[in-house]
Amino acid sequence: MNNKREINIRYISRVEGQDSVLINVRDNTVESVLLNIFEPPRFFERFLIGRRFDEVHYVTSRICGICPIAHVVAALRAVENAIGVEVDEQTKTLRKLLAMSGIIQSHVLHVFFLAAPDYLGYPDAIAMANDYPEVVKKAFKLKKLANEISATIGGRAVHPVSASIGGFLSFPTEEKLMKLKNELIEARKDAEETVKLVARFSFSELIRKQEFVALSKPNEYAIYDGNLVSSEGLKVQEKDYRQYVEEHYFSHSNAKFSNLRNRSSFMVGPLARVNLNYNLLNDEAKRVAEEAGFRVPENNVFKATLARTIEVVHFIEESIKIISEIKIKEVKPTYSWKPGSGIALTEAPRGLLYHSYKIGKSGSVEEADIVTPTAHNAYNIENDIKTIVPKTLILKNEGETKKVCEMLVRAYDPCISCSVHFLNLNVEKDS
Amino acid sequence: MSNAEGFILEKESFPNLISLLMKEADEVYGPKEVNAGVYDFRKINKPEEVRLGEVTTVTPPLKKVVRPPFEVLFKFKGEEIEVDYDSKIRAIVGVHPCDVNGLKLLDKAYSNAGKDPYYFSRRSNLIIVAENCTRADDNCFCTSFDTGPELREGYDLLMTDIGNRYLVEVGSVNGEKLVTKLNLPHAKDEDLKEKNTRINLVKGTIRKKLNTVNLKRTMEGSLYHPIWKELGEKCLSCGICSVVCPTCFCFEMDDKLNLDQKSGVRYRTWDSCMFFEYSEVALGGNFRRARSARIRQFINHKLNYWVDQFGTFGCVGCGRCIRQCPANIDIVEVARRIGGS
Amino acid sequence: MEAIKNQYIPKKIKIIEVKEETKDVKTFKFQFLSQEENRFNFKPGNFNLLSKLGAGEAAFSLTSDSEEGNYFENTIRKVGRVTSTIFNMKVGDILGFRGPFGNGWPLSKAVGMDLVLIAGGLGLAPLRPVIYHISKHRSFYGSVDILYGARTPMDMIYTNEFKLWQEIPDVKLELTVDVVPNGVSWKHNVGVVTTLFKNIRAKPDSSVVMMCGPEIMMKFASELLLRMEFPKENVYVSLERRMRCGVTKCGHCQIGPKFVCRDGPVFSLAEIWPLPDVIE
Amino acid sequence: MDNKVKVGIFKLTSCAGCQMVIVHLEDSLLEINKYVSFEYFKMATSKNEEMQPVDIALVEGAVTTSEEVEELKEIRKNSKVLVAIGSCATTGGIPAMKNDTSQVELEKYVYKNLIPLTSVKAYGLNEYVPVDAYLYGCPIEGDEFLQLMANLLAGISPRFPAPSVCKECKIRGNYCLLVQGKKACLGPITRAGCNALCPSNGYPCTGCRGPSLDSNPRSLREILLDKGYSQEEIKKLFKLFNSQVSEFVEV
Ligand SMILES: Cc1cc2nc3c(=O)[nH]c(=O)nc-3n(C[C@H](O)[C@H](O)[C@H](O)COP(=O)(O)OP(=O)(O)OC[C@H]3O[C@@H](n4cnc5c(N)ncnc54)[C@H](O)[C@@H]3O)c2cc1C
Ligand code: SF4
Ligand code: SF4
Ligand code: SF4
Repeated sequence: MNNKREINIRYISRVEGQDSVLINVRDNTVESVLLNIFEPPRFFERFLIGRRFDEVHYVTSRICGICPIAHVVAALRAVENAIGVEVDEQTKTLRKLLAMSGIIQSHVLHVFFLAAPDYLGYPDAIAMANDYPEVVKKAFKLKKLANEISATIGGRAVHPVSASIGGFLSFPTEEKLMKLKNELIEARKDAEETVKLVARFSFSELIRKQEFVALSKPNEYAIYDGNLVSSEGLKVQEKDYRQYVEEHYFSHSNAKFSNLRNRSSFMVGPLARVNLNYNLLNDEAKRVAEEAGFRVPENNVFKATLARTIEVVHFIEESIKIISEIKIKEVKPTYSWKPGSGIALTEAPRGLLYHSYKIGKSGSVEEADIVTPTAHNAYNIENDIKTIVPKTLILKNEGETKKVCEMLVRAYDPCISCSVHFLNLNVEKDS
Repeated sequence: MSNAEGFILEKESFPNLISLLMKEADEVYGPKEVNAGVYDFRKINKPEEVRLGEVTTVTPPLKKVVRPPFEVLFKFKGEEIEVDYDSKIRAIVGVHPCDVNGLKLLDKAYSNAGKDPYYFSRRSNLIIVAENCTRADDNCFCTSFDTGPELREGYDLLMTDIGNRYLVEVGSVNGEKLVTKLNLPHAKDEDLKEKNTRINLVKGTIRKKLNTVNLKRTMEGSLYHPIWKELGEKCLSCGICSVVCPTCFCFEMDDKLNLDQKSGVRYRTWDSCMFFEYSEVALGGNFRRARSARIRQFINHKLNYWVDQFGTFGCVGCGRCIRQCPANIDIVEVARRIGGS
Repeated sequence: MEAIKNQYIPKKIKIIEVKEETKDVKTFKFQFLSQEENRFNFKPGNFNLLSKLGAGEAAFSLTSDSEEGNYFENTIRKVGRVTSTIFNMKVGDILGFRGPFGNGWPLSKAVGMDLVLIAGGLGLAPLRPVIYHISKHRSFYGSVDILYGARTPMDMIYTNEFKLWQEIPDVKLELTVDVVPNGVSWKHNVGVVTTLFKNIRAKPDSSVVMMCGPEIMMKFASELLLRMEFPKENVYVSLERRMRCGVTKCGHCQIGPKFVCRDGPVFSLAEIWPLPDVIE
Repeated sequence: MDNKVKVGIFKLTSCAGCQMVIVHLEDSLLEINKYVSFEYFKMATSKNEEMQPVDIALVEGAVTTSEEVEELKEIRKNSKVLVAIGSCATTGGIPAMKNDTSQVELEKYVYKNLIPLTSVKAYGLNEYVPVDAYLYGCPIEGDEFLQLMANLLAGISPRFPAPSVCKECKIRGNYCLLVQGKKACLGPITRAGCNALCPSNGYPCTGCRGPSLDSNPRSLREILLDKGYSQEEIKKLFKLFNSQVSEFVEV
């Protein structure tokens, strides 16, 4: 027999190494969990150095083809903060609409392509299509709509181009927006049904005392900007981020791990957002949440998937609102700039995203620092695994342990490309 | 057919003309402002969108409508072929004289050795409402080929801006019908005079001149002129010049296959002698491998070979290739240098 | 719209025979699906376009006997997309046909004159109908010299017909190759095709030369022929250019003011020499 | 089921954007699935445990580590047709930007404490294995992907002509960013196929599809110098996606 591992194409995600989880077990207790997770900015921070400030968003988009919009928006805001450019309300609104479409798209993909096959027992959504054609069709339709919004506002769904420093370089036509609005209205029902479908999944349970972190604003469900708040009462202004969030490195991983200063790991992402900003969800989202039996604070990590579906309902409703109200003025960005440093925090589909730049006198980047949602979550995932492995070990079944761990990691959706079968679980039993 | 007498359309009534055309035709095209100060022909949805009186647009409108950049020749399914001719009626408003003359040249190219059925099914359903130029820019040189700023034929209606009104001249039965439907009053002698004054005024502003006397002979003798090497170094091979030229007619043909692997389309798309692949043959051979050979072909085709092929120069002096060339290559300047004057 | 003949629509043909010539050259015999079209005639030197719907279309010389009404042949070298696709097809498969196109060789002008046929590699394909024609109308022409060169003996096409050709009265076939690989026996000349020119029997002032092959070969051969005092007007070459439409619209095949698909592919040197653009 | 063509989609160092373009082909995915079985497709399926031979391997990403070199060779060995998809796989793309900086310096900047990495210079696939076909762009075009699949399934070699981006830009009737806007647009020297997406949205072409055939970067550099761009800025622009492309780098 072939040794499976030898011919396995190890899944190399956006890290120059291998993703794996190494768990050392001695006498049925977990000694250590080493999560070797990817490092999102493949030296991006270095090769941004020397590039002009108006290229930064275009380049950082390429950090992630799954949530490029989040990187574009964060980079634009951080650079604008650095060079002292203020954008108008229309730009902010369009960027929010763009960001929402990115989140909807990513959530739908997660729910239908990862979670649903998992919970319904299929290798993938395409295989699932044979038995659940309607579900898959609905998913495709929602995702396509989200992509169309991204492409209409941003010029392209993957790696958008028209959002720029100071504003937008091109604008959607009224016709196109109306068409999207109608499709969004039609999509309401599908989104609501998605919540119901997911609410019926039999979620595993992992309840562990942990700190949720998300952006927050007084009058809106924050994704574009805001203060950093946590379930443990943290309240931090954007510019003070680095004073509160630290990064550390483990020798077993190429990734950076984040923790709150003097505290432990924390969780970002849809579950954190819904938990912290529940009151700011629109009525439709609240209603479906209630109907699905979702109560805040929801501490079961696995329910992040349900939180995603609630957000989809929320953002569809918000998008309809924006499109109904907006009257687009085609103004091309004009601005003057000065050197300086700036930071931006935004909510990517998977949670808090941090970009920070220093722009020099010639207009080129002198320093760059990026922390992705997955980097924010990595340490917390490790801590979660530490908690859940002893419970599942009772099952005395390595396969089962592995599966639960994978589903746990997928609940974080560290990045869709990496979250399917990226676990090479090594249980080293020392007897 | 042409009628010397004219009609008057008040500027404020211009939208009526567009509305009428929208009724008469399936599609109406006209110049729109696509960017501050930049005009291009687009489909018109509302009369107000049309912007007359501006200088030449980015792309040649008639070529684009009659020979679309991407055109399906036929669909196939297995071995069966299905042809669909586009016979929509299209009205196109505000076309400049050089472009109408460009279309006349395209007509020649597409009736060479048999008429092209796709081209002529669109062509014969075209309503052309042209506009005489009352403005020109530094790169217009239509006077050199007598293709502007005043149009003499090839239109259904011809408008000239004479102040707060347009002088409308009729060039075809279709045009006459339009004028009747709009119930336009006849023009007076002074309106016609005003037109001539204005056109002469524009003529005076066109300073770019290509000397066409002996031009073909000069070009024939230029094949080994050092200028081509120099241009080959400057030219980007981007092909902008030929895309924006109203008379460039070359195309590439290929198939697009559907996922079922049986059905698909055969299409044609604009091509250009400026592109390397255009002149590639089997096993990597290429008969215009050097950029210098390609730009020599482009310019000689316009100013030399066209005369043999179709009895007239292949240029109408619209100046687009000059305006749009990122490398500042100027066909007039090239001809001037070759002619040694 | 008045009915305009649509010259872009291929007619259906089917493969009735496939013959392997060399490693990458095959000769395909075709018949039209619709019987009445099988009466079709062409002139030696004409070419046609073959379509495989989905893969595209390409130009090929008609290589069979032009007076044979029941079938026609193309000899195809596998070089790219269309040709590789056709290469994999077999008897019974359907293709699309457009043509015949082009002017053809000046056979009527050559009546009463000596003939020199010069071919390099696949360039023999468009000359094969000329040889068929000569064999049927032998008395019309004087002496016939056929000079054929290829890279190696294995690259020669129509080899099993050579004997028949040599049996035609007063036809001389001279062969040459650039290289003879080890282990291959070769009784004929070695060297480029111009090394055979000393054997030409035809008198320059009363003969017609018909030549097809790689352009670079034709360039050297033409220069030599002109030096041997063959008049420009009587030296004919068949040129290959990229071709899309076949009906003078797509522009690809232009050489100066000439369209190869209509004014060619056969040109006298007087018309086009020196070529403004040579295939390199 | 079994006469379906086996396809694997593999990922080396990349952002997964090209795979996302495939995932986003909602309208066609189910149809593709009629003819194809995806044996490897990390983004979409979890049935890929070990390397089985496939008919078509689509490989995204640049080769940036010695492990990836081995992996790529393994993929090549196990596939009949190997297609490079996206800038990273065709030319090294964005990941190859790192090649200009020494490895140690890169690592120092991003990882404050050095850990052992097996990172090598980043290249496109054809640096290490023969590649049968290419899909260009960052990201690839969905339509070209469908054309590629249809052709490969039919056993026809795919053809993607390479005129300049300007051809498509002009067809769309855009005003030229380079001529009128004085912006550094790489359209004139970049391979078409994107329908001039960036310039049509007001953003200058960055050359993500690699050079058009016989492009003339040298002349474009002169033009840009003339418009006031510095040699350094031009170098950076040319190198954004094409730091391993000799046509661009020589300039
Ligand atoms: C008048 C004429 C007669 C010909 N006679 C024969 C013949 O008898 N036998 C034969 O095998 N070949 C002949 N050819 C050449 C043949 O047309 C090309 O080899 C063929 O078109 C290549 O097509 P492809 O799709 O297989 O190659 P492609 O996949 O297109 O690529 C191969 C190369 O050929 C170039 N090419 C593409 N189309 C053409 C074209 N139409 N003409 C020339 N080059 C092209 C491509 O740019 C590329 O460089 C003839 C060509 C002409 C113009
Ligand atoms: S537009 Fe200018 S640079 Fe471009 S191909 Fe034409 S002549 Fe050359
Ligand atoms: S060659 Fe240039 S000036 Fe002449 S018609 Fe064409 S684009 Fe206009
Ligand atoms: S904007 Fe760029 S792609 Fe478009 S024509 Fe100008 S240089 Fe070419």
